[in-house]
Amino acid sequence: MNTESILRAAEAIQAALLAHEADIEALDRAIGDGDHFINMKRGAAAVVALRDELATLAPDAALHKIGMKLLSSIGGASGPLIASFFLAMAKTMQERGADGWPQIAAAFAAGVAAIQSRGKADVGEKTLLDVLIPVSRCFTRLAEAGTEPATLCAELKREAEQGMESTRDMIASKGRAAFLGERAIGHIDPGAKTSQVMICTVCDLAST
Amino acid sequence: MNTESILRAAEAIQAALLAHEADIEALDRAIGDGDHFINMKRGAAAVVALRDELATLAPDAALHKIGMKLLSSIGGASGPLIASFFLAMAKTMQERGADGWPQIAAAFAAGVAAIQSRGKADVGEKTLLDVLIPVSRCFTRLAEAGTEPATLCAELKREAEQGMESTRDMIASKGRAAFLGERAIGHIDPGAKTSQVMICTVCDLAST
Amino acid sequence: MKKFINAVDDVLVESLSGFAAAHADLVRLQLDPHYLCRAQKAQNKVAILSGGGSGHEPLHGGFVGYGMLDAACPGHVFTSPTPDQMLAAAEAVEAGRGVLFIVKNYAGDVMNFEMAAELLPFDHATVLTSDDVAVEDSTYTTGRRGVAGTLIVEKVVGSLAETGADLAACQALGEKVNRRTASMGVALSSCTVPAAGRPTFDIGPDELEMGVGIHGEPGRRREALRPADALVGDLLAALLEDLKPQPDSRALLLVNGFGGTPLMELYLLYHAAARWLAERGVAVERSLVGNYVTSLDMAGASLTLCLLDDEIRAHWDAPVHTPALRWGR
Amino acid sequence: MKKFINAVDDVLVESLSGFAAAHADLVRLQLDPHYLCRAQKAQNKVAILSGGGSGHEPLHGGFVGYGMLDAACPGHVFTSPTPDQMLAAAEAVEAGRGVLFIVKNYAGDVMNFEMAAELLPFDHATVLTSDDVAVEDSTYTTGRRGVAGTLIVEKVVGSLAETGADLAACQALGEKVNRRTASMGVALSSCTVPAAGRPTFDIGPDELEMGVGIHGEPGRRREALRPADALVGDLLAALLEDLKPQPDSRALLLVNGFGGTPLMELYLLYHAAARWLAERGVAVERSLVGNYVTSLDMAGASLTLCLLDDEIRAHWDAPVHTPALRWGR
Ligand SMILES: Nc1ncnc2c1ncn2[C@@H]1O[C@H](COP(=O)(O)OP(=O)(O)O)[C@@H](O)[C@H]1O
Ligand SMILES: Nc1ncnc2c1ncn2[C@@H]1O[C@H](COP(=O)(O)OP(=O)(O)O)[C@@H](O)[C@H]1O
Ligand SMILES: [Mg+2]
Ligand SMILES: [Mg+2]
Ligand SMILES: [Mg+2]
Ligand SMILES: [Mg+2]
Repeated sequence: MNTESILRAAEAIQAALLAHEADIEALDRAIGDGDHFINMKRGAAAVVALRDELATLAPDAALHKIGMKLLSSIGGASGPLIASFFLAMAKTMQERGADGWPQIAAAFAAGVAAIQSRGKADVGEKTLLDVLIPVSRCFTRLAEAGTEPATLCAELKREAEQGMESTRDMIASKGRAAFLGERAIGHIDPGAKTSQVMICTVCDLAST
Repeated sequence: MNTESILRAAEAIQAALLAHEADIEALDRAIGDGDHFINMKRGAAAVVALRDELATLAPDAALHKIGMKLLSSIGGASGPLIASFFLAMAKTMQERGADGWPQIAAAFAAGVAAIQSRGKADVGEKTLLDVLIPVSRCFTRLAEAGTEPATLCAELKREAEQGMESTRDMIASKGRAAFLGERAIGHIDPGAKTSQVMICTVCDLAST
Repeated sequence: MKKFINAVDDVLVESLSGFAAAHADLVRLQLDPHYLCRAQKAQNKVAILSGGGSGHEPLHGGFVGYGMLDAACPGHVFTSPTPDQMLAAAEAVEAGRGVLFIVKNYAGDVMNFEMAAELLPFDHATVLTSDDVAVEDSTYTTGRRGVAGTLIVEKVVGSLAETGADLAACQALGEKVNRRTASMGVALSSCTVPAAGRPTFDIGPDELEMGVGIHGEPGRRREALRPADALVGDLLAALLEDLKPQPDSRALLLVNGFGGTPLMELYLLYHAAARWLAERGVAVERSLVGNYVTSLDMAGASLTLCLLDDEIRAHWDAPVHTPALRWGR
Repeated sequence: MKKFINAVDDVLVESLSGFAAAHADLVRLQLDPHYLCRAQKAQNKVAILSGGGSGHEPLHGGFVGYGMLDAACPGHVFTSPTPDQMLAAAEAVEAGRGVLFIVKNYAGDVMNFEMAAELLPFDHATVLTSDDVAVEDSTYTTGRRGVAGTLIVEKVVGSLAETGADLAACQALGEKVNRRTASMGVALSSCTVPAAGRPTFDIGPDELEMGVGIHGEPGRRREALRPADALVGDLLAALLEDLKPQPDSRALLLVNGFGGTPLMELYLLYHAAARWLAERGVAVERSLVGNYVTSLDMAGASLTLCLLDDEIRAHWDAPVHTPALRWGR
């Protein structure tokens, strides 16, 4: 993984989020407060605006800078969570490098663990972790098994899709949707949706 | 004219106003502030509630009491105007009696003059005076000519109708409709409408 | 109609009772006839009395207290109060120095206060407020309406009365403030009078009413919705055209919400207005932003400018202690 | 969307700028990162800092000033502010006695303040407000939300800090007030977030949302519209069930509008609430009625009860001088 690929991913993610504006907005309007799309769009724009500065950095330093930028630009619940993800990922990469799939998977797992400890949530609480935790587990397993990139990416996309769908019938116990009780049933979690969009986007980039 | 006929008129007017609720409300919503019907309804109810007390009084004293009650129950622009009408009418009747049509016409004219001096308005300003002034003139003329009641009442109803219709194409220079300028054109004045309803009601009573 | 009410006929008395109970340290409510007066009767000053239809809260009841009104007479929603109310209120608050009526210039208010004045057994005078520049051709008509500028007249005259000034001085200052004050309002929605149960006018999603009063009545013109800066420019241009301030004038700027407009938008309007005025050499020396002279739940706002002089500014700054306006004590 | 705005992206900064300009005697605005702090830095006291998404005005910026907050960090509309804002604000107002964060209990606010706290080079503590009893099963979830009761915590703790009390004492009092405070809200309409451009939820003419928060989110239940007395009874029953007051308790009653509800209705609610409480032996010793913790232009209201003791009441009564709350000086 190099910095150039991180920048391409950031731009692709921005485009993918914009393409899903309507569905993401509708989801947070239904079981949240309607700002999740705007928050994510603001974060993506802030990162993409850093392009030139990031281009001069090593991958781990670039991820750290992205984390700090997201921390000061997204806000809401998703801001500190996503920022924690990138900050932890950067730290692990700095320690272990970013040269192979197992290294990247370990960094990803560290990012997900940081989200878990920041938000004190786990699988089954109708949050973005219902996408990220299964994706991370699968990623670690396949990367360590030496699975070839195309298959790996296809599997991760499947996990992300499935994780996202799983939130539909959950009652939330974390985040704003928790205030709705049973009324949250039947709606996909907006953070799970954006996580799925981002993972799919990166997988599509990585497998081509 | 006796007190009994005044009480019958009050009840008939209350019923007639209620029957015209929708049109009166719509008119004051269009070029006023929407309360004219409610104001008149409140006034009518207050007078009808005085029934037993009024029944013991002479006609002029009854009209005076009605005027005071309207003054403290209607409010708005129509309250002091209608109250002034009854107070002046009572005064003239006290002086000249209420026994013949010319006496009643004189009292009516005094009432209309009181409205004019209280509101500083005249014919052509899109107010209830566009009904009351022509009706009063016609009333005086026919009463002095000894016209028989049925014809007199029919004529007064015609005048009231015509006066009310005449307000439709006027720009207002008094009352709230004055704030609307040209936008008031095309709408009958609500006070003119209620005046017409009341006059018709009393004429129907008097001619049967 | 979606409102927090019980029976429509009880709205006024229940709301007044709640107001008086919540501010029992400052005001006392009398019913039949209805009026609000200070909890402690003031002595040895001109009694300042106002009133008008309800639905403009906090005006006028919210301004009863030290440094402002001695009493306020609330009518039914958007309906002038009746003379018996003013007579009872004046009786309760007159303190040997006479009574000044502050009356918004509407046919109904004027005539009801006039009939009360004719019956009043005290020295009395009246200040008619007529700050609304949206009303054109006022020489041939009823004249201009009194709207949000009334608050400024009540505050400034209320302060003067507190110093022991006599009736003529209070009236003269009130008339001066009124002459130096201009307002204009714009509505984004109608309001719903409880007894009517439906909005007074219909309005489309891209329309606004320019030049509205404070009774939910339509304004002078139906116009297209446009950005706040453009609206503020139009409103202020009309105010300056009317006031014709000297170069280097100093002003009090009141950004008044009509009841359904949140503070976030009112402060945005303030921002636009202060910038626009600064560019034209008018210094905003004092300001007030909030929902003070309202039209029930109408979304909309008015801008009011009062050209300050040292006297008016000193009385604006003087202590006031009422339910809705309080500073200096 | 009908609002007084220019470009959607400029709403926050234009509104904050207007707020700061209108209250330049009391507050100062810093941009990038955004925060509001007192115009005169307070010395020798615990710095009290709050913040949260915008759209709740006057909360929190309107409560910056003597006797309440030292600084407030405004996020985007309904979006928690970010840690860099809290760090910059704390840097500006810390005065050697540490920093107390008052944070409404939402995942976003909690986590952003938490990350700021981890980086803060000062002594610090946090009070989480969680007065909203509409949230059930709170042991297994995020927990209860902080809503209008936050105002009471800010006022009471702000007063204690002014006396020179230390960080631990301020935190302890804040937690006590939070424990003794309960709120519940009901919405008649949704609100419209400027960036979204349409109402967050649709609601029929005879429906209401019971148990809403202050972010335009739907509540616990969609219910049928009913008279104010019935609504007030339901809300207060939930509050008492939560607070379980002793017989002869004394309370502060806050009737809070959500931004689009006029004072006339809020005072009517106050009337209904005070009567209901009196019948159940709860004496309303202090009250506050108005639009204080809002959801943009939402029509609706919440009721908050805080069980008073002598300490809380004394700090509630103590002088406060902020743009939105002022008494005693
Ligand atoms: N404690 C938590 N742990 C993990 N994810 C969370 C947590 N709280 C909220 N989220 C995620 O954040 C998303 C909402 O983000 P956003 O709308 O941007 O913030 P906010 O809820 O503050 O408005 C939710 O859909 C959920 O996936
Ligand atoms: N100066 C006036 N002279 C005569 N009639 C008037 C005058 N001003 C108002 N009116 C009448 O009063 C009517 C409105 O009454 P109403 O709606 O009850 O009071 P308000 O205008 O105070 O709401 C108008 O339709 C008009 O006929
Ligand atoms: Mg959200
Ligand atoms: Mg009317
Ligand atoms: Mg009226
Ligand atoms: Mg949010």
